[in-house]
Amino acid sequence: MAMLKRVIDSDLFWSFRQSPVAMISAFVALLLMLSAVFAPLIAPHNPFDPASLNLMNGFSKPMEPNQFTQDVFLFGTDDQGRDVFSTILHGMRISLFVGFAAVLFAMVIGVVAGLVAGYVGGRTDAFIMRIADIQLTFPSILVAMLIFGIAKGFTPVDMRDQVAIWVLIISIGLSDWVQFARVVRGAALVEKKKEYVEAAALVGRKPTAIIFLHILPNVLSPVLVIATISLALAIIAEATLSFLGIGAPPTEPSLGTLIRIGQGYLFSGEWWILFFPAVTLLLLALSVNLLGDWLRDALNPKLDD
Amino acid sequence: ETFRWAGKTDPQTMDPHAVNSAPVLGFLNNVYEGLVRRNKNMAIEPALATSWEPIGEGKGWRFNLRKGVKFHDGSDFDAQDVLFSYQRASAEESDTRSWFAPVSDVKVVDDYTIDIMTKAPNPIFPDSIANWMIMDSGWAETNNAARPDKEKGNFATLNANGTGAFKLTDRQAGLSTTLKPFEKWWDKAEHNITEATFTPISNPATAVAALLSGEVDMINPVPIQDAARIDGKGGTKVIRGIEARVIMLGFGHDHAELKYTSDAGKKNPFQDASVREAVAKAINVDAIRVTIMRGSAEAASQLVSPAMRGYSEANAARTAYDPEGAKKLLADAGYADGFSFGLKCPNNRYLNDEAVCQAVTGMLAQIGIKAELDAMPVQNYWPELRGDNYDMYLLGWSPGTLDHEHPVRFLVTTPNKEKKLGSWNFGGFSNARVDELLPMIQSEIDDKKRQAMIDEVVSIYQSEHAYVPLYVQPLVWGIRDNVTLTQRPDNFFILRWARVN
Amino acid sequence: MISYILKRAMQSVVVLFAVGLVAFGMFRFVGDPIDNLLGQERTEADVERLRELLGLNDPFVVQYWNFLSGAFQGDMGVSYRQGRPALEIILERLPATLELAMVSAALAMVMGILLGIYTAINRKGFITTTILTTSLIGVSLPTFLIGILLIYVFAVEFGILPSFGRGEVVDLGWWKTGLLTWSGIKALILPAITLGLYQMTLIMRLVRSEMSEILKQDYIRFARARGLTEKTINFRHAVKNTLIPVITVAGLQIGSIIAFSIITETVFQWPGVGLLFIDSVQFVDIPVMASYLMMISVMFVGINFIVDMLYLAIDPRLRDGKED
Amino acid sequence: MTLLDIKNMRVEFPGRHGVFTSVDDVSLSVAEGEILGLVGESGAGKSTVGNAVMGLLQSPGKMVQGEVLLHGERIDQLSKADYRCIRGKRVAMIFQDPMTSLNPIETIEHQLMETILTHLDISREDARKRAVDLLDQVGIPDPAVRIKQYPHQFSGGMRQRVVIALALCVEPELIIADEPTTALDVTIQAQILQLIKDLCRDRNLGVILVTHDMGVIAETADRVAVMYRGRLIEVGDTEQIMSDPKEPYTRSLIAAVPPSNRKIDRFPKVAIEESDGNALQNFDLQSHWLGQGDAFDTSQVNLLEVSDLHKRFVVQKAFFKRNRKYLDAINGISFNVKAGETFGLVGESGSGKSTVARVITGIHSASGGAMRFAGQDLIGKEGARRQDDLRRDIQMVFQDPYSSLNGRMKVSSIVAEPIIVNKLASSKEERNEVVMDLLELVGLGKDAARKYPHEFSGGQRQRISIARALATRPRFLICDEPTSALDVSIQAQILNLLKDLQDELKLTLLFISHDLPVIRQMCDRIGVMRHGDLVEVAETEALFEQPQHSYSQTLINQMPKFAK
Ligand SMILES: Nc1ncnc2c1ncn2[C@@H]1O[C@H](COP(=O)(O)OP(=O)(O)OP(=O)(O)O)[C@@H](O)[C@H]1O
Ligand SMILES: Nc1ncnc2c1ncn2[C@@H]1O[C@H](COP(=O)(O)OP(=O)(O)OP(=O)(O)O)[C@@H](O)[C@H]1O
Ligand SMILES: [Mg+2]
Ligand SMILES: [Mg+2]
Ligand code: NI
Repeated sequence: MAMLKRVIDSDLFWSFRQSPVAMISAFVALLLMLSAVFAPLIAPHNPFDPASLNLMNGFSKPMEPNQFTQDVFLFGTDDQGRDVFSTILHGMRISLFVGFAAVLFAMVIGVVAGLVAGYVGGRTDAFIMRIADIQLTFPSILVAMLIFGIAKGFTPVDMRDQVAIWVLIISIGLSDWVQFARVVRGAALVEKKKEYVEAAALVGRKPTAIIFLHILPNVLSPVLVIATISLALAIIAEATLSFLGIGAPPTEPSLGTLIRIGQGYLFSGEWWILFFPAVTLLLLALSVNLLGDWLRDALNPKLDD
Repeated sequence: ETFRWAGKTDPQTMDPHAVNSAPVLGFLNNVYEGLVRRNKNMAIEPALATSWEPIGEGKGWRFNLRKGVKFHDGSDFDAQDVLFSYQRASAEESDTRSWFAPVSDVKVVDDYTIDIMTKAPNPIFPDSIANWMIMDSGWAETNNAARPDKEKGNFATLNANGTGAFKLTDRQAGLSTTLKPFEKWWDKAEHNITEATFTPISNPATAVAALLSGEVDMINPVPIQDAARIDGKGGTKVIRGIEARVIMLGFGHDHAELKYTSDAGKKNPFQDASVREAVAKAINVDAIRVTIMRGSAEAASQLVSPAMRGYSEANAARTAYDPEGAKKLLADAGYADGFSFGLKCPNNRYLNDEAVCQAVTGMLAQIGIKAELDAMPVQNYWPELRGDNYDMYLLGWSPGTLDHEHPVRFLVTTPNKEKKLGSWNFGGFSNARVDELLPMIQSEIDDKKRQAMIDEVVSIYQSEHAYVPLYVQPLVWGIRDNVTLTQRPDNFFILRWARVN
Repeated sequence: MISYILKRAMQSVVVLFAVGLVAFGMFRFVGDPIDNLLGQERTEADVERLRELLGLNDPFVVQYWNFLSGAFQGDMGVSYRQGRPALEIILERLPATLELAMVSAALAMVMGILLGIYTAINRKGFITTTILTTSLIGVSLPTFLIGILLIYVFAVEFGILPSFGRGEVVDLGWWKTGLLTWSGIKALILPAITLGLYQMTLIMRLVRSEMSEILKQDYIRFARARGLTEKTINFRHAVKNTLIPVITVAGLQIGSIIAFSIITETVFQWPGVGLLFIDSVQFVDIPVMASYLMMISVMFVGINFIVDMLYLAIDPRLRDGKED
Repeated sequence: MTLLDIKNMRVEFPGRHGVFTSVDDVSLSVAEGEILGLVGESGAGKSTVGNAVMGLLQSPGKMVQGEVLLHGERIDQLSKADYRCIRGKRVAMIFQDPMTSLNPIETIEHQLMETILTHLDISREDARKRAVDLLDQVGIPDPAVRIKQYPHQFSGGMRQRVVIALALCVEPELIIADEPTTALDVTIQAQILQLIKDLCRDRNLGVILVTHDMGVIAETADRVAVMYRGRLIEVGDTEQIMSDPKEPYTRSLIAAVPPSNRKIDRFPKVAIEESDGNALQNFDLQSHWLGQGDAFDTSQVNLLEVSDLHKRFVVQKAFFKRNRKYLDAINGISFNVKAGETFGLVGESGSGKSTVARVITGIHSASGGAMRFAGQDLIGKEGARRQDDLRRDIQMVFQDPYSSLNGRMKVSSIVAEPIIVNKLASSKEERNEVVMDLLELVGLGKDAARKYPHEFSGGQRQRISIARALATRPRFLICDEPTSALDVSIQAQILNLLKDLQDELKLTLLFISHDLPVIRQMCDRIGVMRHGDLVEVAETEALFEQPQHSYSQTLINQMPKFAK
């Protein structure tokens, strides 16, 4: 209760209430997330249960009875006869989890590495940045294959599915952290020369505290830009990696995989297989980015316009 | 007329003996020629040999060579080139070596006659060498390419000197390959092409766009779902056919235990023929055909399509779709509550392979057995199969010899390293009678007797449900309206039959 | 300066070794090249022979060592797929990618910075909101989709731009350029846009966010008090102060455009190294992948070095180090 | 003819906690050739008036009422582009905070030249010449070399002079000089003021001179306006205001000016009739948190011993050592600070005072020499290498308060930080209490706690910085121009507090200032610096009465006289 009151009292919440864009975005993002969480309750079908699928329902048009079975689907069906609407809801669970977790993972590693490299400098900096160089060399596909290969050696067969999702998160995260690290390092190099950092050191702040309490807030805006923009990318990357056989099985398509499947029907007239998932992803990305924009401004006390 | 066409993969080499793969052989058929060639109906017809006949009661075959044939560089074709090409194509470095496994000796009789002796009577030998291409011995030797070199490459990897209707004028590996008609070709040209360029376009959607926008005259393949659109739009059309490739499900016959899912470690139900039959009954091939394949495919009852030699008319009936029957079979076999297992599937090897596997998963789920689908790109797929990491898998087979003996040899006979048998029989299906019949089929000259033996093999593998054949893969090419060409079931595009109007 | 460069060069050598080691550790998991090299009628013996020949049976450290010792003599191995020296193939493909990368990077930088400045100065308003939202579409949809849609509109429907390839190229001897022919330039447009869209949005948003902050600084207010033109203030004072994160990201992005423009190159069948790379992965062409990764790591080391140097050029405060 | 007319100006800063009226109903005018002194309480709205005239109020600030007329033409409603034509060319402003007014990544030369070239149609060569010339006029030594440097390589006073030079670039009609000489020593200050006076006389330009320094007002201004709490309370001739102020606030302000000719025990307090939150409350140090720290051990005679200290900056890097260019900011100085005393450091702007402070606190490393604090060696203990208690003992008030405050932290967190780090409060509640109390001690009031640094006036920021330094309960406090932006009344309050602390806790002070009257009141002994050398160290009275070194003599003589 006290927490809630603190939140409502905070400047952040106040500036949130001032911004209609932020409120709408938050509403959309929340709606999407909740519908993902409660997908089993909301979705009219369970697309992940192969036994419930009827292949003859395949390629049903939205809101039109299927030519063989006469079933009607809100957003139509895909090639397997899966209800697109239900699949979006179910698929979002994987996509959102992997997307957010991967970005978070990349962000945490990247920001910490970047701050340490930038603030400490010298050998530490060289060491971290050369690791970054090595990481940059490897595209996420290869990283994923490596991690997947190693993970496979360690996990019992019936655990593969649970492990797969972490493999996805780690591989996507690993190929993204460098971007954060280098940007943060660049900013930290500039910030650490400023007098307020010297002042903080003077009152006795330890380097870790200076890094996280003083420098971090001042380098956060580019981090937020990259993080919010990478979300959609991570969701798409998940689909790519799943295609390589690394992530979720094809019988449980994520939002990204659904888009990938839909791309195959771009010329053939079954537009709905691509359209609805793509719009969902777009809405998600838009709301998260606009929310990010707001947050960035709100965290900057000077930008109160 | 200039002609531009696009395919999914670039032929990786211009050396006709280095790699035994469809993209390479298909392409080089336009540049090189063999002793025999296939006509528009896949039948054998004379090429560099004008005629051939068996000699010495199954000891071998005599080929009478065509006179006055010139290679693209102007040198003459004679028996020495055939002998050289034999040595080259059967060398250890050659990927085409297996074609010559039945051959015991090759003798030059005179400049234009050559005898190929076989270890045992071999009725289909001329058929099996339709893709054996003849190279000029002098050219190969002067250019240090007397043997194919797959590892390091040599002159013949990037250059070609055949006797075919077209000569290679420009080769940019992976980007484009240009052919021009060979004026001194021995045969009468049917085409009206003055220059032809092949470009690999790996992304199917791009290829479709290129066709629609008129940047290429022909694409192969067309994604099945886009066929309707290409047909519908003025200026382009689709030609369809049935490919030689049969898509089937395979089982881990020799696995004692299930390998995947929570049931891992339990007894492998697929060792029971009635469970395999249940699988066959559970699959609604028609539904797959109508939706995923858009009506283009044809249901398959055996491991070859009806167009192939040795197709068993006697066993043309496919196990009917009967989920109730399947459930009953399962119950009788003691699996009334079903079980779960791992299904491996490639996702970029066959047309809509992953979608088919998903459909299969759904259909199997309806009879109560739960497949956990694991789909992956083909480069990871084969090692998985070789490593026995599956309970059930998807496989497509296209007989290189266009003969039923081919899949029997590779897929049905008991694997045997020494005899080089059953090398793609991953599940280790084994039947003594089949093993016994194969050599007999191979050496039987009388077509009737041979067919009878094949029929027996088919009835064995059908009743055992060694594999569950699903359908014959469709062949869908897209062309511009003003192009005429011939589509052959082996999916080879033969440029000399193409005309641009 | 020179000692700094030497130090970096030393570090790069270590990086290269590490890259090679990781790479060869990875190759075990990318699939088996044998299946692509041998046809379906191959025998077990063939497989075994070829494995032995290619050294695939060796532990990866040995494979790595063999590669290294070859590389030391300038031999990066021969492509399994094409039977030609891997390095030769890469160098042959590089111009196409470099041209595409440079054009799209230039596009992304110019547009990104300009739009970033515009939206930073005019923080609210219809145009800003429109730019900010529509640009997001470019990063929310898969590159593949954007590429295909562009092809569909401009190649299929309007028929004004080619749908694939690089157009006509002019051979300058050491460099094949598509920039000198009309068809080459036309072929470049769609891939460059597809590739640059993401970078443009990223750079735009970075510039905007950094610049909004800078514009609130006192020295900007003082610059106004001095009567400087808005142009000078925005383009000189403000932009230059936002540059550090922007060039960092730009460097990384240029690097990854060159290295991994896989999807764009595949969609447009652009004959560059990205396409080569994905082909190699599919073909498990280990020598090409290995040499390729080596080249990429050299490139990234180089780019990041340049970026670090640019930091010093931009911000004098970073110049005075510890030495005194 | 009136040059500038401000009519009924009202400036508001809307915020989450309501609208803050910073300037309320202010009307002012400046005639051509006239210098109008603007004085008043810190935070009264002086800078805001200047900013409003320039049309450069910090958002969300807005001039909600009133008019600004230049030569009878209204300018406050001009379009952006038209306003730009006025700024710099017709009206120039010297910002109060010189440290943050310069673009950190451009050379001084660049910034001067672009300003000149924007307004004057002359060649680049001439512009460069003019730029060097301007630097010379504001007393920057070696201008041709210095002009190539970046702002961070300049001392506080030098940057202030650069800002002045920038304002003088094109000889405007009106100059708004917001505390232009706060960081300058008396000689340079005199030189700058003379320069402004000359300009007024020769070019007939008008000046609004915002300052807290009554001596400066007395010597320079023609008329004086007094602001208090956003309102203009009194305007009149300098003579009249100085000798016969009408308003009680003005009276108390003038009464509070510390005498320069004798030493008194405490600074005179300001007694304002209206009592309110910001006014000083009497407090008992004994029972106060600040007083609860252990009194320091003063058995040692010398708390700080500095001998032959050197600090050299590399101003131009090169691979070969011989090509490098150095600047010796401290050139071998030695002095001791006795426990419990106040040691003053005065001297030319740019002579190395701040550098000495930074070397002692370990922000910069020394290039040579020895330093001992309470017997412990300080050399080699920079930054994180310094032990916690040692670091806590030595604290500093930065010369530039604004850049030493983290702009993303609220004032409450800034002041609380040292308490948290050094665990000086037992509970969160106690901590908050102490923070509030400290803020009140420096005259900021509780509301300040939830604001960010940019929402304050220059003097207010300086007080935040002081509050933070006090929050460590230091043993040795270095004050680098701690009161340069404070009006005399607040200055008195703060300096008295320091003195109290010294008396009760034996706090030792190193006091850097250019303000000689303040120095005289505060210090026991004084060191005079020039060009990196310590030219003289003497007892305070001895120095003021009989300066030995010639530079000391000049300094004492130049002290602005404000006779009461
Ligand atoms: N950006 C801002 N947001 C909110 N309040 C502000 C802002 N800028 C100034 N103020 C408030 O306006 C009042 C007047 O500030 P101003 O800077 O004009 O004071 P000043 O008279 O120049 O004081 P000083 O002598 O200390 O510089 C102060 O109380 C300050 O807190
Ligand atoms: N980081 C630096 N790099 C180069 N030179 C510097 C640096 N910091 C200070 N200096 C130079 O050192 C000299 C002394 O500067 P310092 O700041 O100590 O002067 P100061 O006595 O405090 O002057 P002021 O009263 O103007 O603040 C100046 O000439 C200044 O330009
Ligand atoms: Mg002020
Ligand atoms: Mg100073
Ligand atoms: Ni002063």
